[in-house]
Amino acid sequence: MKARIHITLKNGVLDPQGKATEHALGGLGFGGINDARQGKYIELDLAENDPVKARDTVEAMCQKLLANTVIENYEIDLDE
Amino acid sequence: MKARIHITLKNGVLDPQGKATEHALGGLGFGGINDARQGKYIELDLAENDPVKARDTVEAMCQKLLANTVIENYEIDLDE
Amino acid sequence: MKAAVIVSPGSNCDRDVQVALRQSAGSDPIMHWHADADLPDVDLIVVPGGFSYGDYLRAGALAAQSPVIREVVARANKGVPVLGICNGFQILTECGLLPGVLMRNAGLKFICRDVDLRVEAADTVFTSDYVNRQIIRIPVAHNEGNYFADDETLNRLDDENRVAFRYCCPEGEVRAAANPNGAARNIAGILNEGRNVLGMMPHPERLADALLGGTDGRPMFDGLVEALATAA
Amino acid sequence: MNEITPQITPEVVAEHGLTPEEYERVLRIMGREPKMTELGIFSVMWSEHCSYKSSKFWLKKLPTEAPWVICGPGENAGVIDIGDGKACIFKMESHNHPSFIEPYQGAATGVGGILRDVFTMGARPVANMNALRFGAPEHPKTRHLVSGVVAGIGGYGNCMGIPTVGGEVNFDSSYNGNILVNAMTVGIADTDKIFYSAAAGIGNAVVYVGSKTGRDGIHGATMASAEFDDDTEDKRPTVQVGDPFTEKLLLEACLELMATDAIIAIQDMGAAGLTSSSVEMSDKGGVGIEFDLDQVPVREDAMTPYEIMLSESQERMLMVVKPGREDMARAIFEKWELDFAIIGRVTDTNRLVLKSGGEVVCDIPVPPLVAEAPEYERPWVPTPPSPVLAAADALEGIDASPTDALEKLVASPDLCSRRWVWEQYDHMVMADTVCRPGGDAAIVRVHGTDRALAITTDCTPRYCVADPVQGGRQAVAEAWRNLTASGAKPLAITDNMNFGNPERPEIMGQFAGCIEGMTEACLALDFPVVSGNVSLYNETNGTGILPTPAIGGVGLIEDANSEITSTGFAAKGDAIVLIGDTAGHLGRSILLREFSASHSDAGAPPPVDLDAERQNGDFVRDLIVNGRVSACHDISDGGLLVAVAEMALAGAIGAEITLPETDMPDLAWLFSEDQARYLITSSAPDDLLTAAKTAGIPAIVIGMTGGAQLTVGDGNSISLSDLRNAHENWLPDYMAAV
Ligand SMILES: Nc1ncnc2c1ncn2[C@@H]1O[C@H](COP(=O)(O)OP(=O)(O)O)[C@@H](O)[C@H]1O
Ligand SMILES: [Mg+2]
Repeated sequence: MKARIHITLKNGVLDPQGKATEHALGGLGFGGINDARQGKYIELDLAENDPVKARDTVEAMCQKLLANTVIENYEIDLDE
Repeated sequence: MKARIHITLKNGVLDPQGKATEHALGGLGFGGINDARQGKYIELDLAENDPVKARDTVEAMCQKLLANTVIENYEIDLDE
Repeated sequence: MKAAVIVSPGSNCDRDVQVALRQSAGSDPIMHWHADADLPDVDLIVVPGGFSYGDYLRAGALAAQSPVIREVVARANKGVPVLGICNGFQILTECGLLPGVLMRNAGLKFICRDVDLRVEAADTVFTSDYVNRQIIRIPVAHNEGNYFADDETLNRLDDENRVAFRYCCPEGEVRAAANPNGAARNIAGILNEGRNVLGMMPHPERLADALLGGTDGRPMFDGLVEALATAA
Repeated sequence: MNEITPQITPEVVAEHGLTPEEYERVLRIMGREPKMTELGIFSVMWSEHCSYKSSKFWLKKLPTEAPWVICGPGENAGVIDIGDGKACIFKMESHNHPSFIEPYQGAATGVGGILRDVFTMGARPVANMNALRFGAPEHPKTRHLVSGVVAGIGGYGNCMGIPTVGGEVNFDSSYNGNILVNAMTVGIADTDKIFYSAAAGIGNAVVYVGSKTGRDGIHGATMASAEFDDDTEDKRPTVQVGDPFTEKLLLEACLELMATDAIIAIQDMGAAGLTSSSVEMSDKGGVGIEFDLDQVPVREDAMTPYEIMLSESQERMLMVVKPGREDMARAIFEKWELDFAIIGRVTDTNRLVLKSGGEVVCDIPVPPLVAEAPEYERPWVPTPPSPVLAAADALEGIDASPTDALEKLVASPDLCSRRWVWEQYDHMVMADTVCRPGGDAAIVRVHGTDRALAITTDCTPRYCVADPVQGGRQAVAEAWRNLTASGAKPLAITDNMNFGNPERPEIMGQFAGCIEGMTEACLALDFPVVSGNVSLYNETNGTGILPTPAIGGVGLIEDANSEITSTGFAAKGDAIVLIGDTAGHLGRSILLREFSASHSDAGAPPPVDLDAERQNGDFVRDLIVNGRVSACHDISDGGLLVAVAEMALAGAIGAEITLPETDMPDLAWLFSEDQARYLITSSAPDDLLTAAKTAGIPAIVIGMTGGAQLTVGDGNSISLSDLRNAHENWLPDYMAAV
C-alpha cells in the first residue's frame, strides 16, 4: 500500500524557501499571493497491506526520522 | 483560495534523496519498503477565488518557475 | 577585452572572478548589479558562483527569471561569449541557454574539493589556452552539480562535441570513481550550439594563483583575454 | 492586541529563571511590581547567558591586554591590530542546546549569530571555524547529530560565501546528551572604521533592519507564556530557523552603509534579540531608548510586546543613525530588499521605555538593570589530582608493534581524518585560503595584501577533566603551537567555556581551574583573550560534559609568499628533527584510550611547561620565517609517531624513524603526549642542531623522509596507502553505516 506524507513547517516557524518563492512569483508578475509555504512530500510504497498497521509504522517513521517535530508537522495519507 | 502543489521527479529520473530515505528507514529497522520517492510540496494562499482562473495561474507558475519540467512533474489541487 | 560580471544579491564568487580576470586582463571587469537596467556592451559576460537569490526553490531557478539574465540570453544569442561558473552554470540551464539541469549531488552533500578534469573541447574562446585531453585540477564547491539530461540530449552533446570538461582520474580516464556528484557521463561543463556559452561546475577562478595551491584555472582567463583581444 | 497582565506569582517568577532574591532586587529597582514585559526583560538580561552571573567573577582574571589589542572583551567581538591600517575582529560562540534539538538549524543559526557579531563591528568576515564535540560514536543519536550539525554549518557559511577553514571534532560519551557546537568567525576591517554599540545623540533615530520578527525561540516560561494564549505550543517554536540568504543581504547592506558616515552605533540582535541589543546600546551610551513597538516589522499577527522584545528571530540589527542620514540609510537597505524601520529614539532618561498601542508597557531604568545584575562567586572545590602514570605501568598488557598501534590510532574517532567534515564546507570561496583544512592552522590571506592570518581552534577536554589547570594551559598552548607551526606570530585568542552545572562545586572547580591555567598560559605566551563566550548547564541526568574551554587562536604572517610552511613532508631525503623534550608521559593519551584495558582515560595529563613552550615555539617560528625548514608540524594528540604519520600523509612521502637509545619503552617514546614539541624537516639538519644548541633548545634527528612507507626502528613498517586508508576511511564509513 502507498503512503503519502506531507511534512510542513509548524506555524510561526520561519520558512525562507516559501518566502523566496513568493517573492520570485511576485517578481514574475503573479500578484495576489497572500502566502507561500514550502514543505516536503514523501511517497512510500509499503509491503504492509493492513491500513492500521501501515499507519502505525509510518507514524513511527515520521517521529523517528522523516520529520523533526520540534519545527515540523506531518500528515499521513494512505491509499490502497 | 488555497492551491496545493506537488512537485515530483519524473519516472526514470534518479531520486537519491528517496533512496537515502529508504536506506535510512531500513537501518532503523523499518523493513518492507518497496520504494521511497521525495518531492516538494508548496502551499499557496491566493487572493483569486475563481477556481478556473486560479488553476490557470498556478499552472503558469509551475511552468515558469515552480517546476523544472525537464525532470519534474507537478500536480495542482485547489481547495476553497 | 571588456568583461562584465553579473552580481546578484547572493553572488559570492563575483570578487573571485573579478580578481582572476584582472590578473589576466590587466584591468578590472565591470561588476554589473543585477537590478541595473542597462548591461553595457562587453566582449564577455561572466555569471559567477554563489547562491544568486538564495536558491531556495532550485539552484538558479529564481535568478534565471531576472531581467538581467534575460538580457544575458539576448546577448548570448547574438554571439557574445557567456561563461557560467557553478551557480552561473545552474542559471544558464534554468534560463534555457544550455540544455539539461543540475540536480542535487548524488551523495546528498555539499562537496568542496579539487577535482581532475579532462579538457574535451579546446576549440572555444574559453579553452583555447588548453589542449584537448589535457588534465587540469581545479576545485568544485556545490550542492547541486549533478548534471542530468535525457539520452537524446546527451548524445547530441557528445556528437556535436559540446562537452567541454569531464571529471576524470588523475591519469585521465573518465571513470565513475572520479565523478564527484553523479553527473551524467561525468560531465563537468558544456557548451551551447554556437560554442559561445560555457557552463561549468568547477571553479577555474579559485586556482589561478600559485599561493592558493595551483594555477590550472588561469589559462581559461588568459585564453579569453587573448582570444577576445584579437577579436575586438 | 495589548499586554494582558497576568498575576506575577512566585511560579511565574521561577518560570522566568529568577530566584526569589533576584526578584526582590527587581522590585527594589522598579519600586513597584513589574509588568509582564518588564519581567521578561529582567529575566533574559539576568539569565546566565546574558549576565554571565556565575562566570563573570572568574572571567575578570583572564589577561586581555597587549599593545596590539584594540578592543578586548565586552564588545560584540575582540579587535586586534594586524598592521597596515587593518584590524582583525573575531569571536567564538556556542549553540549547543539548539543544535542538540535541531542539529541543522541549531548549528546554522549558531554560525549566523557569530557572523553578525563580527560584521556588526564593521568587519567583512573572511573565515569561519567550528569546534564540535559529539557523544560516543556508538550512541544512537551521534550519527544523526554529526550529519545535521555539519550540514547546518556548511549550509549557512557556504551560502554566505564565507569559507569555513578549520575546526576540531571530538567524540566522548560525556557529550551524549549535550553536544557542543562552537562556531568562530574571523573578519577584517579598517582600524579607523570599527563600529561599537554605544548609542549617542539625544533624539537620534533608532533603526531596526533585517528580517521581520516572529515568535522564534522566545525564552521565558511555557507556563507564563501559556497565559497569553491557549495554543502556545504551536505558536512558539523554541528553535530558530536561519535564512543565510537574508544574512548575506544584511552583511552587504551593513557594509555598504558602514562605508558612509551615517552610523553612530550598531548592535546585532543575538540571544534575547531586541531586549539585549537595546539595553546594551543604551547602557554603553549612558542614554535612554524609547521604542514604539507598533513600528517593529513583524512576521506574525497579534504579537505581544513581551513576544516582540524576547523573540530570537535571526538576521536582525539595531542601529543609531545620524540625523539627516535616515533616508540614505533606508535606500541602501531597500536596495538589498531588507526591512528598515525607525522604531524609536535615543532619549536622555537612561530608561528603556516601550510603547505599544499608545500605552507604556515597559519603563525600566537601564543602569541598575545592567549594573545590578546578579553576580555570584559560586562555591567551588578543586579537582582532585590524578596520579602520574609511570610509562611501564601504563603500558602493561599492550604488546602492539609501533606501526600496528599507529594504524589503529590514526583510524580512531579522535584522530582520524576530518575530510568528510570539511569537504562539506566551502573552504576556498573568497579565493584567499592559502592553507586549507587538514594542517595545523588554516591560513587566510588578507585580501589584496601579502599578509595572512593563521587561525586554529583547540582544546583537549580529556586533559581538562583530569586536571583543569593543566588542561586550561594546554588548550591555550596548543593553539599557540598550531599557529607557530604554520609560521605565524600568535596574537590573541577567543574562548568558549563549555561546562556543566555551575551550581555544583566540582563543576565550578573545573571552571576555576581552567581559567587559572588559561591565564597562566596567556600571560606566558603574550596571547591575550579578546572575546569569548560561556555555556553552562551542559548536563544530562546530573552528569556534566567534560570541561571544554575551546580556544580559538589568531596569528599573523607578514609575508604569505615566503614565511609559511606546510605540514606535509616537502622533499625526500630531508632529516626529521624533533624539537622539545620527550618524557614519555602517557596519562590520558590516545594510546591508552585505544589500547589499555586498565588505564584508558586514566592518570594525570601531560604537564605543560610554559617556559619550554615559549622557547621552543619562538625558536621554531624563527626558523620558519627565515626559510630554514621545509615542513613543520606540532606534536599533540597521539604523540610523535602520529605527527610523523600526518606529515607523511600530507606530503605523500614516507619516512624512516630511528628509535633512540633510552630506557624509555618504545611505545612511550612514540606515543606519549608530552607538550611543547614540534617536528621540523630540513635538508641541512646540522645547521639546525647547532642553532638549537646555541639557543639551549632540545633538538635531535629522529629520522629521514623518503619512500612510500613509514618504517620504525628495525623494519617495523606500514605502507602509506594502508595508513591513508586507515586514516581516511573511519569517518566516512561510520557516517555511511546506519
Ligand atoms: N569541524 C571541523 N571543521 C573543519 N575542519 C576541521 C574540523 N575538525 C577538524 N578540522 C581540521 O582537521 C585538521 C586536524 O584537526 P585537529 O586534529 O584538531 O588538528 P590539531 O591537532 O593540529 O589541532 C585541522 O586542520 C582542522 O582544522
Ligand atoms: Mg596541530
